[in-house]
Amino acid sequence: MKKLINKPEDVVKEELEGLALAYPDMIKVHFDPNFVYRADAPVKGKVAVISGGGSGHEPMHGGFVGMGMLDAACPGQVFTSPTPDQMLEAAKTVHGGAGILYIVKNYSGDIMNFEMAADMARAEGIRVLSVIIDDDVAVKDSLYTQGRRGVGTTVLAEKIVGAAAEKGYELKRLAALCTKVNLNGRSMGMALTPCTVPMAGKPTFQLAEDEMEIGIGIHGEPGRERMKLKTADEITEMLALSIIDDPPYRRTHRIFDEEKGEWVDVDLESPPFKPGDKVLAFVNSMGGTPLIELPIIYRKLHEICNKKGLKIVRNLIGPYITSLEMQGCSITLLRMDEEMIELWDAPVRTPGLRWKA
Amino acid sequence: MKKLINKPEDVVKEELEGLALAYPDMIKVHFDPNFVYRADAPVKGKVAVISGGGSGHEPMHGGFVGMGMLDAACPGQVFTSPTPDQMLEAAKTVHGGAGILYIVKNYSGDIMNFEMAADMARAEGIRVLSVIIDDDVAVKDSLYTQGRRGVGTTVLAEKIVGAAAEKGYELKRLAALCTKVNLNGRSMGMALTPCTVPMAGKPTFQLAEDEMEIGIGIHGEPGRERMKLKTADEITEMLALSIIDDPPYRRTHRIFDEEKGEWVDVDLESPPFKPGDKVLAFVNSMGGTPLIELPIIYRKLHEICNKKGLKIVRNLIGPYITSLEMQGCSITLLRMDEEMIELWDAPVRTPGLRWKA
Amino acid sequence: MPITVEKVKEFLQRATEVLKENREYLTELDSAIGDADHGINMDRGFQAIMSRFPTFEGKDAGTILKTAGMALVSTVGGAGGPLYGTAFMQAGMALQGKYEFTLEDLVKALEAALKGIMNLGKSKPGEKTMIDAIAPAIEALKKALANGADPVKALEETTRAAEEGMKATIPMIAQKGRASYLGERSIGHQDPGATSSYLLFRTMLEIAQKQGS
Amino acid sequence: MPITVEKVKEFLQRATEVLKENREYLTELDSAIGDADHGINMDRGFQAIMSRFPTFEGKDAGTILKTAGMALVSTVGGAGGPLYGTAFMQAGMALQGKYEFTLEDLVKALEAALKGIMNLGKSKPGEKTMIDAIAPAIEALKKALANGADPVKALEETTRAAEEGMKATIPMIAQKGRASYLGERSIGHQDPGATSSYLLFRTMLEIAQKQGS
Ligand SMILES: Nc1ncnc2c1ncn2[C@@H]1O[C@H](COP(=O)(O)OP(=O)(O)O)[C@@H](O)[C@H]1O
Ligand SMILES: Nc1ncnc2c1ncn2[C@@H]1O[C@H](COP(=O)(O)OP(=O)(O)O)[C@@H](O)[C@H]1O
Ligand SMILES: [Mg+2]
Ligand SMILES: [Mg+2]
Ligand SMILES: [Mg+2]
Ligand SMILES: [Mg+2]
Repeated sequence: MKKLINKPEDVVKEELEGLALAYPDMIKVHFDPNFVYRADAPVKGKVAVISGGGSGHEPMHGGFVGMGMLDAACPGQVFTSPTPDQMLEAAKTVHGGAGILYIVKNYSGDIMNFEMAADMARAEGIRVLSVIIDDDVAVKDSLYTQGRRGVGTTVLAEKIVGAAAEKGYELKRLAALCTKVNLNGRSMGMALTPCTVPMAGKPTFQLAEDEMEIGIGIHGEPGRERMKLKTADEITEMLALSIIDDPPYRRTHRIFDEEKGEWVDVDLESPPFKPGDKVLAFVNSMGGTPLIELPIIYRKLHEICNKKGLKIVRNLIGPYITSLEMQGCSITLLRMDEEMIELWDAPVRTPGLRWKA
Repeated sequence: MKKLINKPEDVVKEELEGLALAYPDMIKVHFDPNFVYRADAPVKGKVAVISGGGSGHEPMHGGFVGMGMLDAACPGQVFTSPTPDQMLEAAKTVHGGAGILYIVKNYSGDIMNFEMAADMARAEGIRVLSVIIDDDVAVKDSLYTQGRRGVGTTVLAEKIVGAAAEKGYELKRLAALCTKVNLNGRSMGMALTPCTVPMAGKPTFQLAEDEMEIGIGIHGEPGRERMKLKTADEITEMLALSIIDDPPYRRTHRIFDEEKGEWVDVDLESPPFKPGDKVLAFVNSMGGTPLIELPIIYRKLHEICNKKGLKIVRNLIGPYITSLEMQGCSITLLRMDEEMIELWDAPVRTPGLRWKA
Repeated sequence: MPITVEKVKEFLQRATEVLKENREYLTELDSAIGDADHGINMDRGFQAIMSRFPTFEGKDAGTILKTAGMALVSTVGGAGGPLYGTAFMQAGMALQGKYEFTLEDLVKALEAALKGIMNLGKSKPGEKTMIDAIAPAIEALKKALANGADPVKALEETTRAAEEGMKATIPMIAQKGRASYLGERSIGHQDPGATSSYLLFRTMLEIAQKQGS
Repeated sequence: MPITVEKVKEFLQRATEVLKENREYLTELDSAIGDADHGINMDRGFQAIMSRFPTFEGKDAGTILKTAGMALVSTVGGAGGPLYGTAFMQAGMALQGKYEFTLEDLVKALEAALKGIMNLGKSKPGEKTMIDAIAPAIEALKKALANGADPVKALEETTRAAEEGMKATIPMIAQKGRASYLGERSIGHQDPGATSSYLLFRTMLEIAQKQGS
């Protein structure tokens, strides 16, 4: 294992220390429990948006804390969901009186820990809603699995919802917006190489020199299918068509019903893409892919979207939701409406995403 | 070789096609000869800033074209200097009537090709000055080598000089500013892994599982010294101290004397860092390093600068001048004065660097 | 002979050792069908329990187990953290106030733990999870007690059932947790959570055997 | 017997083949002490010369070599592009207007080429570059002609000197180009540029030998 680290067990702590030193004008860091939060928190009267998840996906989520995006991010150990006390303390720290929205990626660990945290926060009198992101079309059915994983759409949701919170959306409207983003986003990823969790010391899977994994998540876990290496154009086509031709996707989410005061199951459906749709196209590096390769992917994606009648109205290209040093990429398409476009364009100032501010 | 590419010989062309499709509001791309240029070029009355070099260092340089930074960038093949006709055509395209500044990294190939291009542009009646960036302290003497390579300071020079051009600096003042940036910047890099030029198909060097290369450039070439792997703190210390304790560095640059109408040799000296200096600290990923590792480096760098009496007033952390998928990092320290700080903070809007716009 | 609070503490100490010894093994299992952290997570969690040890002084078994559960919840993360955390907290609730308890009490505590896991994880036997080791182990314990087996004998059967349950996860298709994303490719691999559960039962037996001797 | 413009074209064609054959070899040499592109660069450059071939029809040797040099400058890049490009352009200038020329003219053309390289590269013999193959080759050619050697014999000695010069780069410390950054570590490796220069001289000989037969 070759890494620019000191002791494997100190990676997350030292990363957070570095973040705090580097961006004091944007963020602060709390240790034990660990969370990153806006330097100007709490912002009075604004809903606070909090996300979190395992570390190793930088810049997500800690790099997305700041004006126009997250109020706080709770990093777990590498690829391990954070614990409820992190989310609880973060909520207490950034709560500006207008409630908290948790944005949760659909992994059993994240779901359970965030649910516990939400219950604990509510017990302390803080209004909390959570929205689950589950956009990974590599997971086909929701009946015999945990359902689809939360991947690329998470980044886009954090930007759009963060902008809306900044604009003054109240909690329920914000949760509805976040759900809309989730239902309209779809992603799929692939890997050319595995990655190594510092504490584990060796790669989570092995790939031969002529093999790749299709349908990977973001935790260095193996994908759905292993196949012979293909060209960038073929890979882009596989990912893009899996996304564009994905049928309506139904699943049940457990959400908190504030009227009833309890968790209830709701059925949700993601409508498929159709010609005429406006989309945001997000080409993401898994972390170790040379940046010269991303425009090559984008070029083909653009051609495919054109052919399928999808109009790319915005894009994002770069390493934003990564798996350590994994080589590979993921594609996310998010159907956009005017509200989402306007929120996407709004100023943002975080260590990992910044414009107009 | 595992890459997200189609044919190795098409990598640069397809990357440029993708860039053009992705950022039509910022840049345009010209093919045969290849160059990336500002969508709103030529900007009347503004000095046009042009850089260029081999590809494989993305986002540099093509990703730094846009408002507040470069007017054009000329990408060569991967790790191969561009040809004079690229720089000449780029100059003719973006020339706004106030002359051209070429920012050239100190590699024999880049120097020769840019010199030829400058002569050709002058022959066509365009005023051209060039400034050479040579900031790599891994190269000790300038007497028995090509002198120091141009590395991290290039990115900072392009930002600062780009902002000054935007503000209306005239050509000579701009060249003087660029020289000031170069004389006050120092860098050093290291690699944990090599990288593979697509056309070559195999890594340029081999490293054992417990080895690293110190003092590498950015072209996948071996470094000055191979040694046993060390911790992030030890590596940071080695790089930072090589930079901070570097003695005055003298060398001769060939620059164009407009009065005499010919190339003349000038002696230049970089003053060493001293306690009380304000610096910009730039922690750069060589491309394949997980982003979680960069703040770990920054954390130690911050501590060392403190100890040495250097005050970090600005920073830049991320993959900005890369060597394909190489794992490793480089550190650049740039002594800042008020003029440079103000120019650094000025709005910039390019695919690879963006704020306040 | 009742189970004393001292045995509970001994169990937690020994389990910490056992999980440390099996850290690489569990992580290896998790790397085949998960994200290569289960051993690291469990080790971190039990280290945290050990750091709370001074506060156990004079406390009842229920309080100790609840504290242990809270330590797991707040240090493990992932799926394992809330699940094992809830399990220990629920077991603690069932043994609230007790400084000594019987094997029948243990059954109640284990049943509460299992129910906690199933509620939180929305899971049931047959989905290739820790439940596949825990559920049959509880059944075996109940059966042994009904048949009048002595404590060590009963825990031997419990452990054997946990082991069989753990091995039975090998041919299963995972339907919960990360492994479920692998679909058919999860077949042929033993579930890491079922394995750590088996190790905990084996440790229980080990403590009982010492007591016996 | 004079050298005709047809022989110049034959030389360029054959050199293109030779460089293609040695593409991996030159790149390999460049990967040891440079950036692993010299073979790729030279191949790309000579392919570009070939694509200009139709325009050579009816042109004199000087024009052809200048066109070849410009093709190299505008397609090779790196250090090799401007250096070889300038060399061919300077040689072309020396042979301006000639459809036939003597070995004495060739010496003048090669001297002009070498001077062009040294001016642009600010380099001299002994710095582990292409100059270390070219300079001794020219010396050998002059000496052979002074001694009255026949053309093939003279070019044999030229090629031998180029080869020796190329090999002599092995123990040198590089002082120009990328290899110079390696310092002492550049010792023991043959310079790629000196190698491509040797290959060009060898090709010249090959053409002369064909002519002789
Ligand atoms: N919904 C669930 N119900 C019961 N057990 C589960 C569930 N999800 C995961 N598990 C168990 O958790 C184990 C994985 O734990 P761990 O590796 O610590 O968490 P993570 O999967 O978040 O990395 C699995 O092997 C499985 O036994
Ligand atoms: N200043 C120089 N003068 C003469 N020859 C040089 C000089 N710099 C480099 N060379 C030659 O160029 C060769 C490298 O060419 P090439 O690999 O095409 O360019 P680059 O080094 O830019 O990748 C070296 O092997 C050396 O022979
Ligand atoms: Mg995990
Ligand atoms: Mg090169
Ligand atoms: Mg796991
Ligand atoms: Mg080279």
